[in-house]
Amino acid sequence: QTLTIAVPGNDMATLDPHRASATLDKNVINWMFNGLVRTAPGQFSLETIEPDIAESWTTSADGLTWTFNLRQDVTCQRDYGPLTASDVVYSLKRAASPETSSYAGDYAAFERIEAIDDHTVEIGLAHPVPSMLGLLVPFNGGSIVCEAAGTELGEDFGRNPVGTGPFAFAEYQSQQFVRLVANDGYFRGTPEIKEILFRYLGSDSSRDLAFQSGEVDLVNGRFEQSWLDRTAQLPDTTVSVLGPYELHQLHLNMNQPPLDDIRVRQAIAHAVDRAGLVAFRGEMLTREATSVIPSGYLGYEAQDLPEYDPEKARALLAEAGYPDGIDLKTVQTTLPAMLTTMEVVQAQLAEVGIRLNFELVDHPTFHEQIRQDLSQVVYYGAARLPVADIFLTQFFDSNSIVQTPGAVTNFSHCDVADAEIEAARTEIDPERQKELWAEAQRKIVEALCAVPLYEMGQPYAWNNKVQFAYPLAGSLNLSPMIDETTRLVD
Amino acid sequence: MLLAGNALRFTGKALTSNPTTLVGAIIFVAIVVLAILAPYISPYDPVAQRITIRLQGPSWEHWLGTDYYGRDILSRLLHGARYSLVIGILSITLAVILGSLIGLIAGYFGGRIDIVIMQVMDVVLAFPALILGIILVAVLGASVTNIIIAIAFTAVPAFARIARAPVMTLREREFVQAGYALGFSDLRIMFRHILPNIVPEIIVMASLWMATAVRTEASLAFIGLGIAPPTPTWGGMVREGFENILDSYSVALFPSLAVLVLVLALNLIGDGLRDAIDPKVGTNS
Amino acid sequence: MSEPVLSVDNLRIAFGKSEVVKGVSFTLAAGKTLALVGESGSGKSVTALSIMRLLPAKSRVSGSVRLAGTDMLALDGRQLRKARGSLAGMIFQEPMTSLNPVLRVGDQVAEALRYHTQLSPAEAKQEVLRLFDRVRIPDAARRYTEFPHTFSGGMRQRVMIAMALACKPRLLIADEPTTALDVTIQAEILGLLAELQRETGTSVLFITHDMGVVAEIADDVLVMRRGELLEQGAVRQIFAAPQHAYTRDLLAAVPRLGDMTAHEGPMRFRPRASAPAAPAKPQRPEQDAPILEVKDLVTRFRVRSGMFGRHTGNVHAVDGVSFAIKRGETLALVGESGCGKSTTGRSILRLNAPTSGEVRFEGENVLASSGEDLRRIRRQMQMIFQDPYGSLDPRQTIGSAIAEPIRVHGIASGSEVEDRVAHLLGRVELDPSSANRFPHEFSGGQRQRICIARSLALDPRLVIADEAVSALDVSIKAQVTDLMLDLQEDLGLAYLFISHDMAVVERISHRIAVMYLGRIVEIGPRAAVIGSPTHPYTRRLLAAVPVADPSARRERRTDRVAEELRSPIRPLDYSSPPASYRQVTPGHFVLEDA
Amino acid sequence: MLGFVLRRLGFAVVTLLAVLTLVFFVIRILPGDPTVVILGDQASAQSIALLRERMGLDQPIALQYLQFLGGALRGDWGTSLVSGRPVIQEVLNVLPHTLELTAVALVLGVVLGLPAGVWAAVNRNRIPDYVTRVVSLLGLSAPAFVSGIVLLLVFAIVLRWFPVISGGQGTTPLERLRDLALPALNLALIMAAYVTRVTRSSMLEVLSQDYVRTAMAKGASGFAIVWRHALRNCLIPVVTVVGLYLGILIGNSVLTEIVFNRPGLGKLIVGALNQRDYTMLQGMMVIYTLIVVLVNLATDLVYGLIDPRVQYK
Ligand SMILES: Nc1ncnc2c1ncn2[C@@H]1O[C@H](COP(=O)(O)OP(=O)(O)OP(=O)(O)O)[C@@H](O)[C@H]1O
Ligand SMILES: Nc1ncnc2c1ncn2[C@@H]1O[C@H](COP(=O)(O)OP(=O)(O)OP(=O)(O)O)[C@@H](O)[C@H]1O
Ligand SMILES: [Mg+2]
Ligand SMILES: [Mg+2]
Repeated sequence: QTLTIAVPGNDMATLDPHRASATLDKNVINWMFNGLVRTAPGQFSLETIEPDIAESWTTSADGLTWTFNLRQDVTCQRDYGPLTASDVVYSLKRAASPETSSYAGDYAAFERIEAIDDHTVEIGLAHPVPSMLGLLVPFNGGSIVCEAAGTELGEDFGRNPVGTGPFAFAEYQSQQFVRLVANDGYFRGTPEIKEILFRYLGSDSSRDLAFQSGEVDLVNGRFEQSWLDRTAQLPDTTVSVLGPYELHQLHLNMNQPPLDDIRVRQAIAHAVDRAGLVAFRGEMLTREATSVIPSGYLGYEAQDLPEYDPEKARALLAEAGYPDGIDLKTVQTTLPAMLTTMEVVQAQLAEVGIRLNFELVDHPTFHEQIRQDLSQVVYYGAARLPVADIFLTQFFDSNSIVQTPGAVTNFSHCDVADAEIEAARTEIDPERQKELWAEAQRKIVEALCAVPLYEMGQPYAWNNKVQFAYPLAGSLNLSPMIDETTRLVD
Repeated sequence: MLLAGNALRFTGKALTSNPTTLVGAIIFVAIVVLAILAPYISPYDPVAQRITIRLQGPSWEHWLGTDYYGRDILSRLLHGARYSLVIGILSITLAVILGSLIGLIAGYFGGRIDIVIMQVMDVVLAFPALILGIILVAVLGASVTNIIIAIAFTAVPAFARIARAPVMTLREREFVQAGYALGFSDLRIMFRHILPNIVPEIIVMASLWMATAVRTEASLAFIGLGIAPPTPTWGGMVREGFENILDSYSVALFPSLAVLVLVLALNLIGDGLRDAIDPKVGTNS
Repeated sequence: MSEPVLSVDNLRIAFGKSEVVKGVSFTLAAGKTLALVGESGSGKSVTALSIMRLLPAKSRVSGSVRLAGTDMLALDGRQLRKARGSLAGMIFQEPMTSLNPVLRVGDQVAEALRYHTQLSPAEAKQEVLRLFDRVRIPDAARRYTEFPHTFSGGMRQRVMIAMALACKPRLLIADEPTTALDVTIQAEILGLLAELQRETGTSVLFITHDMGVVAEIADDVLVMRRGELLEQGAVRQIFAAPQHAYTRDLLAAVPRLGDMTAHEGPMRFRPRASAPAAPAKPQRPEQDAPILEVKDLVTRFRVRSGMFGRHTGNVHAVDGVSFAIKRGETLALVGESGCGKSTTGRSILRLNAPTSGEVRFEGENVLASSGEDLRRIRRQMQMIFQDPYGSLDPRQTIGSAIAEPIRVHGIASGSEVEDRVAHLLGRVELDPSSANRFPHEFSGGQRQRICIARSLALDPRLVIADEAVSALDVSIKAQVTDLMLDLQEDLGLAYLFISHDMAVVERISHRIAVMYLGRIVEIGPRAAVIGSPTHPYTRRLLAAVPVADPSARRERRTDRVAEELRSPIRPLDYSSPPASYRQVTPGHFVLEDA
Repeated sequence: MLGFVLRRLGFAVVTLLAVLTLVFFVIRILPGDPTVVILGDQASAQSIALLRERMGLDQPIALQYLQFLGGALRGDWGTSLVSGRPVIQEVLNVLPHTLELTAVALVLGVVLGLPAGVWAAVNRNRIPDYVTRVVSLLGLSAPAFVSGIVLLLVFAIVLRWFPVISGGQGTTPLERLRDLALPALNLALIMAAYVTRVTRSSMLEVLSQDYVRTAMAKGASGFAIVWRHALRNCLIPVVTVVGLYLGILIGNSVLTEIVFNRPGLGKLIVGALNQRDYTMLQGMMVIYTLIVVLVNLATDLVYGLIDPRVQYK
């Protein structure tokens, strides 16, 4: 039984879970690795965290020492032997080292990672971390790799990943596919599906046609309602939108005139018709944004966002001294899914006299130029580990302002909620922490560092031959969970 | 001046001697007129979005249907013609002039000059249009002029090769030698005697390359060296249409057809011109 | 008499509005030879082409053409194809452009055999080699695989002849088939035709300007002028008692070798109508410094063979040629076809790159000059190419072709240019109104005249005339030679006159150089060379000159010339023996046999 | 001729060096940074700086250039910045697919285009002429992706003759051909359009030459006249276009590769470009240039084969 999956994109970059940043790579990693803990199958919310490699764990009262007891029946794929505490230690240290990991920053607080015995691992933290367990799910740095393979393969690990999950890496054909085979020794049982063919089909239309012709069982679709509608019409087909939802917003550069005037930012906020955008992208795929972080994240609280009110927008502009409207420059990627939204936004803003002038560039240039402060309005969609802290820190903490040493993705030069974000980070009391995060969101919305637009999920469709044993809400790695329970029926 | 006079004469001859040329010319003029009149005759604002009526097929309200944003395809085609015509024609003209010149020089002088020139052309040819485009955006920035330059740039080596090939045999012909014997300068032989003999091939290729130019414009738009949205261009429309081709054929079909009609018209004219400057046309049965 | 092979009735041919053949009727019996003579541009070639249905599409033909009982004008494609080549073969007037430049010469001939006979490829090749031998192409096996552009004009013509003869057609149309051949080879070819006629009963329609040839081979003669048939009759009758005034003129104008024995220096055909432009006769040439000096000129072409074009030998086309021409002097260059005459001419102008030697024009070293200098020299040293059609830009009207050098060199400007063009056209007997036509719209002789007019446009000091008058009918030939002589008289023009027509050579030249296999074998004053030829080749050449008198018809030679054909292709390591000359009488030198 | 080839190849070395240098500096001027691609958008400025250092991108550009040149001359083209695989290997992986596709497209294009062009020329200004004109332009006006999708819809979805995914995995020749059919046809359509038009034009020119008349006089059939006598004379412009397109094709077949899900150089270079994978781009451009230079050299040699008058000076 081979399950063929098709995704948009042309090639794999790396399958090293600690390195991979491309969604398509994470999609595959999803089926090969375990973490100490995991979100429940089919779920992505951290509230559903359950044991994975770790059977159980304990926390010290100050929240600084964590002890994990490992399962004894976990083995590495491809004859790398049983998985022990030292593998876990190796793995977490690997994730925490900037030399080997893209996510080292997330593990900065990990002071001490030790194997107590063959099946016990202890982690000592420098300070409490908002969602410690969230860092240990098989997502980004949390994936556990096998030490023997890691040291043996070195740089080659990304092309030869070895984990403990239900499927093991078998073959890679550049620009064509990655082939995984069932890990017969998977500790939860031998998978029903014997092989996964993960195909890169860059053309949306041909991907759809391949699905339609039955050459593909499961397909990652386009971010379009029309795609969902059309695909749903095919016989024996299920379409679904999986989480986590990405939040798309406009980051307004508060450093530059005329955006340094709050009234101008308010005008923009009132000119944007979120409902219109959702109608454009599709009701099934998107929902209106309700805050400056994605809904459902730990610490999220719905906010009162400015209403769509073009009259008011015009009035505010006039009040700010721009009765004839304003011209704004935005560097815009040509990635279709992003460009189309911005074209609608452009049309909406034009209604009230805000002329959004596109500077179209290719995607890498876009990434560089928005980080160089060259765009007054930055349109950005993102999902992160579902904890308010990470999202708030990367987008709204003044430490992350672009063009500074600690720069991440604070394009708006927002600094209004620094105190709350900082305080929440080390707050041990969960309630207090949530309040701080809520306060931060309120302040950011009020200052209009960013204008939230909508949240968007991952469109998928599969042939009904594919049967999942549990309902699918989504997965952190943005691909449906395929494990030992997933089946193909005829 | 002499050349211009000739051109006029040949155009006249081309138009009168062959009905298909006339058809081509009429279509072309019609496209130009429609493009000029676009603001007055378009049924809708080409950039006005109507999200509720996206991707609709042809109907009474929208003759050619609506696009991804519910914009009227007909209106966009009419407006887009302006850019596509200007970009296509100017860039090809530029490329043809430069390219033929280079090819003429290389083919005529041969030897080392030829090798050096053509290797330089090979280098340019080796850069895929996309890469060249990105480099040009980086160096020049994005503007209509620069698109024209970029497209011309990618076509120059092509025309250089197209021009050079026949020159290599022509330069061995006796009438060229007769030119030497008459004490003509290289320049004169090249331009007065060899050039007219390669013009037919160049005309034919140039009228074909228009299609490529329009398509290149689309792929340059893809990397940002294009007319920024929402301004319509045919190339851009085709590209947008392609992304939605399974949802609505009309978004890709009509701009493609428009390109086809334009290129067809130019080809009919090109063929007519070709025949008009061929003194022997139809000599043998 | 049996049913005629060819009968043409009331043939009319028009291009656009102008009718160029106006109701011509004649018949040709089996095994006979019909000579078609007449003014250049009178419609001879067009008539011939119409028989084979080979006229351009834009022509209109009416009347009837019956060939061996079939109505040629009514044939459909397939029948026509069968008829062409087997019923009728044709030798085109312009051999230079009539061969396919990208196909091997031998294959082009073999092809005709394949269409109409059952021969296997190998047999066809054997047959072609045999034909090549018979048309006197030396080194046939090697030449078989070469491309037309490496052939001299006469050699191409012989290839065309071989091609037309290949299938032994019932009717052979020969449109000036020997213009590019020296008289010795011409004699052999004529012999070959006669032999063929005897063997297969082929009829021949022979278009020519050479009344000597007519006298030698024709049974009947047709005379054409301006698209009309003026006169037809048996050859003796036409020569003895021409009816039409034009025919009488034509015959009167025929130069005969030996006419000039009593005369020193060149002589015009007709007395000059106007007084010479320059009142004083230019000085006698002998007293002047040479305008052109050629010393030890060597030009070789590489012979390549095999897949990778390995250089396996050289054509010693010009092999150590030396001569000088003085101002106002005419040196005639005669010799066997393919012996290197054209190459000599082209090398002097540096249109070929000579291998070694020295060329001085008015003391200036031509081979060492370049750029502006070279252009200036070339302007004063004009060339009339052997292939008039090829040397005209197909996309340039002839008016503009003649005007161009005038403009370029600033000889005249504005409307003066047009006047000059009209004047020049008039002098070569072309209608000035034809100035805006393209080269392909002219007859062979007309094109030749256009080239003459063009070369004279520049007031050159030296003209290299490569078979410049070969395609002209006698009366126009007379006019053009007179023109050349006038110019020489007026302007002191010097000529290097390359020709096969010994009678014209005798008329026009001061001195004659005889070339053979890349070398000058004999050079001397005209009277000396013609009067007392010393080298065996010169003797053969002069003996072979046809005489324009049917009653004096010689026994046609059908046997092979005793001497083996010699080819100028030599192995790489061949070095030519030095040439040494013996002086016979003052100024008359002969190559000593090595 | 051998001398000519050697001389050209000698110059090609210079050309390659020039391309190498050009590419090296030009791509570093381009905005966009491979490290952002590698680390993803969550990476902080510090980790980006760290990675740049590790990859040696922080060193003076002249030094980087010398190192690269040294490596290149020793045959070490480096490893892809993004995937870490050796550039040479990445290229060699997909090169056969590209060559195979291009070759088949070439053959198809010529096989379709040449007869069509001849047909049009012979029937100048009659129905066949108009038909070929319009049809050939159809192939040209529809961009590769549109025609590709149309081909897929017709042949893979409606007729089900071919698979949608023609990854080129087939092992038997027949399977490979089946995989190749649609993408090659898609590329061939454009090529055929050019070939048709050029053939027509140059055929018209040739058909009015004297030697065609000679062939007729020999009794050659229409077929022999066109294919034996005229064709070779009109081939030079055709070969030019084919050679030209071959060069362009190798670089511009990316859309076809994407639509038909084939691996190939086009995808590789666009991928490398989108990721600003410097080393990869450098290696690819050298390969491209090499291919273009070789194709053009071959074209020039073919000129000589076609027309004996062409001289290699
Ligand atoms: N394609 C053409 N278009 C227009 N006129 C033509 C064309 N071909 C020939 N003519 C004209 O037809 C007339 C007869 O030409 P033809 O070639 O038969 O002359 P000819 O008797 O063979 O002369 P020559 O002895 O010079 O070869 C000439 O006046 C010529 O200008
Ligand atoms: N481009 C060339 N390549 C090779 N051989 C050539 C070339 N041109 C001429 N030849 C050879 O050089 C020799 C002399 O040719 P040339 O044209 O000078 O003869 P010619 O005396 O003018 O003859 P004709 O009277 O037949 O015109 C011939 O054997 C010919 O085949
Ligand atoms: Mg004639
Ligand atoms: Mg000659």
